[in-house]
Amino acid sequence: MYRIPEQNLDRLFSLTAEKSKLYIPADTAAGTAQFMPWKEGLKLTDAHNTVRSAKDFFFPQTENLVGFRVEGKSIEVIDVREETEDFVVFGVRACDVRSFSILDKVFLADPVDTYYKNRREHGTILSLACNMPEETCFCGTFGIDCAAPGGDVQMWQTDGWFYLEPLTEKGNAYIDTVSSLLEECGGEAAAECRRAIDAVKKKLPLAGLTTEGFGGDKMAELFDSEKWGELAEACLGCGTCTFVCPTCQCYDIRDFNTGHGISRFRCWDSCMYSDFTKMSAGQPRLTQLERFRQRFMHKLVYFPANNDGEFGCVGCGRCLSKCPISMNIVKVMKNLTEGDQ
Amino acid sequence: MQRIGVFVCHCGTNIAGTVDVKAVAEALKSEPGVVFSTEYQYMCSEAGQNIIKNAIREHQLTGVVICSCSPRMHEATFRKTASAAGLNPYMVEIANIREQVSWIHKDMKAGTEKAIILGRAAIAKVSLNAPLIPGESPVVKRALVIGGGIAGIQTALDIADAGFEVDIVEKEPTIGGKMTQLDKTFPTLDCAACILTPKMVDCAQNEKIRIYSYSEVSEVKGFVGNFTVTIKKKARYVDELKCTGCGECTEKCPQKKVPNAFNLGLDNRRAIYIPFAQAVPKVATIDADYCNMLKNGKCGVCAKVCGAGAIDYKQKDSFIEERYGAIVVATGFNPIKLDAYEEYGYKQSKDVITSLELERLMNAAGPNGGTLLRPSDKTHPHTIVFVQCVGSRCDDGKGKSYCSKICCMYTAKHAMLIREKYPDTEVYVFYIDVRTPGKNFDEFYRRAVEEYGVHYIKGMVGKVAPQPDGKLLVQGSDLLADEQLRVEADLVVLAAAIEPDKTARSLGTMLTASMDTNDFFTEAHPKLRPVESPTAGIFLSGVCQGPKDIPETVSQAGAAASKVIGLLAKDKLTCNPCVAHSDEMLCNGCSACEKVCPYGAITYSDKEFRGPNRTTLIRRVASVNDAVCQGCGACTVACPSGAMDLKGFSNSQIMAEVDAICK
Amino acid sequence: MNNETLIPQIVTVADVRIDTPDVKTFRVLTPDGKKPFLHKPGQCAMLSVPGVGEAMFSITSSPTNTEYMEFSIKKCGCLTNWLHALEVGQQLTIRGPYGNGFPVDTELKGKDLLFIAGGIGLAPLRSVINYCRHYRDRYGSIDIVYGSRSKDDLVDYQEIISEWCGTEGVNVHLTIDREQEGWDGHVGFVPNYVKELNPDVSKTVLMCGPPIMIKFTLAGLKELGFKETQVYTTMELRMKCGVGKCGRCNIGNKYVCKDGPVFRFDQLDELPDEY
Amino acid sequence: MQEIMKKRASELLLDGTVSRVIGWKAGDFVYDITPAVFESAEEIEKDFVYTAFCGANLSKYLVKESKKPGKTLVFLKPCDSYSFAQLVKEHRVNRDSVYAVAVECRGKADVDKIRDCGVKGICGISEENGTLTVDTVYGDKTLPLSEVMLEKCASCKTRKHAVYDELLGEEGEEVADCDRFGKVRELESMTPEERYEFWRGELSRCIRCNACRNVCPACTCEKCVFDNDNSGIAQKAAADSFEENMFHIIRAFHVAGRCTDCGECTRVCPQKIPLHLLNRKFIKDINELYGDYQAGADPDTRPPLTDFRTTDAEPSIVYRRGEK
Amino acid sequence: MQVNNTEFKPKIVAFCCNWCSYAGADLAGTNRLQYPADVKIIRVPCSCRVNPIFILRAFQRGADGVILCGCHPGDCHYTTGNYYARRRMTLLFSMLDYLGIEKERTRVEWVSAAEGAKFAATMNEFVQTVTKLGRNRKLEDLRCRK
Repeated sequence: MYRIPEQNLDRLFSLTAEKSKLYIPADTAAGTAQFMPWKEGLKLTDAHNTVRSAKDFFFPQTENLVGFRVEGKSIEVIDVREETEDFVVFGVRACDVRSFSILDKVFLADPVDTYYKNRREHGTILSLACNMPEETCFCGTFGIDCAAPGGDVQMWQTDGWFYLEPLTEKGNAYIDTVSSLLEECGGEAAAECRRAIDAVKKKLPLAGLTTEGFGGDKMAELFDSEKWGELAEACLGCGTCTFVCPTCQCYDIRDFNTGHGISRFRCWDSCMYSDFTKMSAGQPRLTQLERFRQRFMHKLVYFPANNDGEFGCVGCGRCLSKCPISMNIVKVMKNLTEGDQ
Repeated sequence: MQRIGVFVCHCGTNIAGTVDVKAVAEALKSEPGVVFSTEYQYMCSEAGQNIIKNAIREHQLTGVVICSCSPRMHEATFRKTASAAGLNPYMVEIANIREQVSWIHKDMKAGTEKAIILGRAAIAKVSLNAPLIPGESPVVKRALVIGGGIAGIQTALDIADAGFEVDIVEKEPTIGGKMTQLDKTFPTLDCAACILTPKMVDCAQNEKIRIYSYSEVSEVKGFVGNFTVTIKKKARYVDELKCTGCGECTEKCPQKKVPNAFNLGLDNRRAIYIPFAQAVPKVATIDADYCNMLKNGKCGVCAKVCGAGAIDYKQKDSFIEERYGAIVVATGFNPIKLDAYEEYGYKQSKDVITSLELERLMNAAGPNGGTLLRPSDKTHPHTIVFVQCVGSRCDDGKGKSYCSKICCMYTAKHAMLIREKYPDTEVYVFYIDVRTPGKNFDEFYRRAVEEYGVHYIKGMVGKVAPQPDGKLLVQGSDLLADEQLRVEADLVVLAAAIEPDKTARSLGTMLTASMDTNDFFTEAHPKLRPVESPTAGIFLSGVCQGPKDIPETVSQAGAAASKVIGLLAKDKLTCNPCVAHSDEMLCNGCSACEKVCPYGAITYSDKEFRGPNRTTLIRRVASVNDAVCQGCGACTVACPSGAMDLKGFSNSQIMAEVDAICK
Repeated sequence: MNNETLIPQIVTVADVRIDTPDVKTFRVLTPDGKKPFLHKPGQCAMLSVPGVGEAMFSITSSPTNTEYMEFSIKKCGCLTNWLHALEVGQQLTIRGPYGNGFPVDTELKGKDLLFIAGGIGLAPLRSVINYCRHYRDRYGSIDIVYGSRSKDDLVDYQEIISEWCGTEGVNVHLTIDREQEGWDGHVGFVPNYVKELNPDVSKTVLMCGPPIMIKFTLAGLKELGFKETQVYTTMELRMKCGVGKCGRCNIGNKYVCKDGPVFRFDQLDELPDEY
Repeated sequence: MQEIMKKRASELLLDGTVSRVIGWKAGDFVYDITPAVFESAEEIEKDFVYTAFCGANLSKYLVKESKKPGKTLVFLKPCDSYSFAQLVKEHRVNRDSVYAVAVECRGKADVDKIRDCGVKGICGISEENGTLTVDTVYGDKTLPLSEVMLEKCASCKTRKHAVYDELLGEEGEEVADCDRFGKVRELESMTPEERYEFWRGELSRCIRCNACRNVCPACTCEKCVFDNDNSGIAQKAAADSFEENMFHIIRAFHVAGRCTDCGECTRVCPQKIPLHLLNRKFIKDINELYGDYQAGADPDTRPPLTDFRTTDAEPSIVYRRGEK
Repeated sequence: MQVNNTEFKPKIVAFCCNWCSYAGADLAGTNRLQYPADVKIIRVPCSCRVNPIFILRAFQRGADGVILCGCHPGDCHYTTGNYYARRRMTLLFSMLDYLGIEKERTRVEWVSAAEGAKFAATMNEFVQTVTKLGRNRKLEDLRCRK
């Protein structure tokens, strides 16, 4: 365990940024928090969490996959991939840290997505325990402990100090690069902080939410539930939940004619969009009901079915606070299991 | 994937002088879709056209780009060329490298570069062209003239003369319109009835002309060449076929206190009436508002005296549906109501009258048998004041902003006639300007001033105050003398502005013919197509299009007729294939396109669509009538969903051109 | 850098064959004249024209064909329209192979096979049929029931007549929807024809065709005593990545591009009814 | 108010006047209210709410619901009623199958603004006489409603409804001192560089989730041009700043003259982009150049972009702007 | 971005209505009135055919200026087209200005078929204005940059 006083945070940032790119959650002009590349003077946000999740670091909203040069009948393939620089992300919450392992299960499964892998290998995650979780937080439901957030280095902020505990090799390597600013210490303060957080966690309104009734074995009964209609009724079919979600990873591959070539890029897509599965021959998910159901079934049933029971949600609560119509996974879970209790 | 041929024209040295045509042809060869590219001295020459035709056949071209002069010059030529070689003519695009390149740029390098870019844009466009086939629609060989005034009469006679059938719909019991109420006409002072009534009779006797009098248009459907019109024949309670127009009934009718509309209420007529002696058709009409029999079932005198048995109290409005190829609007005008002009005392004094009322007072068939007497006490007026521009050129909101055009001349006419007939009468004319642009018009006005001693005073009348002694105190200013004037007049005549007939607005809506804010019909082009409405198949005749005098009206009527004849002479109309088209799957039914269409080419209907899970959805969708659409594209931009697109200039085509140019 | 599955390779169209009014078969080769990659019968590949689109197509040539790869493609959208207009020599991009393919070396081995296809549905089966013909001794009898709207709409008609019909132990049963001049074969819909043929219930069925045909044929087969575990089909859904990541082709927890496109009907039964 | 509405909705459902009711449904945290369709008095009794957090404009749901058999009751706040009227005007909603109930509104609260006041872990909120009492995981707090209102309510233009079949509560007045163009004017008075920086700062946060579009009662296209691959301008996640600009400019242009300024776009934006400033710019320009126009205010007038005067200002008026 | 030392040549897209302005451009050509080759004309039936999308598209693809020419108000071949175009473009330009994009990059000019000289003068002036502004960076799509 290491520690650094809060007032030295800027020096930590500055030293980190000397070695690699550093991102910290900071406030935008509109007061929303967002990961930004650190530069002199940028301050860590007071907000609990960022609007966009940290998945952007490994799975950005758009990225070029490949280029083509077309001339007459012939085509030339241009590999546009570049080696990623090392980067450090400071202050990732436990929920987002867990989301990386969920994304790993998709992108690192055979065949490996090299774009993702490349970024993943170059990123070091410094997580930060949640001293003041929001009412929308329910990471505990999925067995995530926001008092021990994980990542390459996990951190606690308490009594004017940041406590750092490296968990991985990358974490140790990071600690080495900034060791000049750190002092070694015992784990008592962090343990005290963890206890305090544990006490808060119990008070959270969603503390009692469980995954009972969901999982890979509940496919048929949940799929056929009559409640989907009512739940999906008001859904606007926008992609807000998907795009703020740290685990949503559906994407689209599109071609863009730049005038001097074709750029093939991928971009986030949303299963909530009406054209997501539309093809010239037909549309398997005809109404918003099917699309809405797909998203939640995927997180609560299909994903666990394929991944040893691990759910595709990390309880970050972003969809709870951002859905334009306040429909979200918690309401879905409660509603679907309403009769069971 | 198209197979595109590129043909670069040298135009002698016109193009080749500043553009390296060989380099252009070579550069365009490698554009996507191009399978053939060549250049030649004169592409428009027969030899040049043969090169194109041969290439189309040899290389199975599906699109042709010609880099040459302006498409305004030879687009039609090259389309015909393509057509002759079996290629759809709309698969031809022109890159204008003469007017837009060689003639304006001196630098060979820059010119060549630009020519290549323009060629590329044309190739990009033609790659997205689709073969277009102009539609055809049949023409119903019958015209409808709405309004039976001098404009309508003249139009109908000219159309009938060319051998086409024509119907006149007139809302009054007789045709003839405003001109029947006039006494003499300027600048020749010949009697209006003498020149008009023969034409009315011609109409009645012409077997190609059908007159629907006392009738109105109640519905119009269809489009150019193919209108279906519903005409409402108002009940006149007299069988037109039986009535001989003997007039017996109009003399025996006990209801004598009906204001005579023909004389503008200056005298009375009976409840059953024939408007005037030369009415066409000369058929009696019962005024249901006054007829005792119709109001309370007591009377029946006319039926008793009618030898022909033509009276039918049970007659109802009837509706006739008829098909027409063309419609002429000749709805004419009315003087505006002067109630708002309190300062002129029109409502307060019977001796303040309008010019049209003066026409009746002076007319031999008028209330006083042609003797000019004051309406109030039937005495001879010795001082008469004319006030010009009452409600014309007026920005105060009470009147009209435009010039009514005819008032200057008819006032000069009135003044002159009065001075001639009653030399002891002093005549004053208050005017803003005297406008006399017309053949013999200024001479006419000068005669009024110089020969007849009419007092023309530049200035406006501030107030007309009725005096206890029956005189009218006219207060006005003389701007030239810069003094206030007070004239004690016996009669004041107001030159009321004229406005389009009240029926025009609703008719315009029915015809989807556009109108200006004053309810005058708009012409398709103010200079070049003055007698056509922008709505195809609708033509304009007379004052409904804007104020004009009789000679102008008659010439416009003739012009409208010739346009109608030109249309009816065709068996089929070929439609411009570059028209808008609505994709029903994308259409929201919001009506934005309909609102901006100047031709009324867009209609909406509820259609059934397949919804999810075997449901049926009913959606309101737009459709474009190819025969009516002129292809301006206003709708395509009004449409937010992109459902409206324009064939030949589609969104994707224009964007492809943009892309090619900006590349 | 690692080999990335989303980066395609180039192939050149070496031959275009017109099969039916709306189906063409494209033969593709790498620029140096080779077959682009090895595949199993029933697998697919992503073909694309850069700037126009990319889509998944069944590889219709047999894996036993070592010279080239073929795709039979029906004209039905933007990309396929474009493909139908192209000329020999045009280059395309290809990536794959994707999907599981038919279990030709395991579950199907030694079985009597009944192929049922409708319309363009023959395309994915063609590769299996030719594979089985090539390794004729590994399988029992082969019956092929193939139907289309009309004679002209029968894909690969020439190959069926000249090669399949001549292979020993292969019985071809053709049918068209409506009577047609110059057709003396069977007339009627595929499901009914299957019932008429009354195949032995020991056969293993491989089926592909329009959804309506699959639905009724399956019902018919069940009536005849077939079990769902005996019937295989191959599916088509919208795909983008081809590797089970982009998230659009899943039915329940299965990705058609990765876990499919070949499914046994008992497997499909366990999945939500969303295809 | 809520009880009156529940009673009336139940009555109308029971007597068969309406077949369904579009209203707001309670959530878990008081503020997370969801629009919902209620089909029985029991459902109304159980879940219907009308509180300071019922900001959602329900009119857009009528595009779908009004096509169902029977009448649909919809509760409309004053601003919502304009959206409704505009939808009727554009034939998107069948007026005859809607029973519009106007409800009074004194402004709705924005939970994000409450959070911006430093409130964390909200468990419950109660409102009394314009004061909100917030119960949080970390203790209670009180806030005046007026300080945490949604942007659209803070700049409310009118508390009077455009159209309705029945009114519950009291009809309000136009807000005389509403200065909804204040921020637009402020931007206009900046230099182009400042404006550019401002908008890049705002729009660069856009994640193209389409929430603004999908919630917008003017964006009811069967298929949006941005979703239509054949339109040539289809785009999903914005690839760069151009696409962000393009999407927002074209969207604002497509709703220009039709936008009733209901403020939903700004309310739902997860990134708090002040999208209403784009729409209000168009509204302000239209008012200044072509005469005051309020979309949805009356059924007959032509929307400004499908209308013209021969005396309209030339585009060069923009060119001259800023020249003193 | 490579450094380009040669003189900046703007890309200008001119949308011209078929009936007046395109004819005016032809007349400019017939009279040999010079204007820079940077101007490329796209023929449209009427100024009201020009969708704001086209204008943004041009900027996306690297245009530095876009000008729309139509018949003088009142002279539209289709009677009312340019009146709609006038409103649309006024509002669009105002919005672009509001977003901080140089308003001088966009223009509407009414050019009749007889005004060849005006056409050439307008283009000369517009090219000059845009050249002064330099390259359009605020509304370009970086992907389209060469």
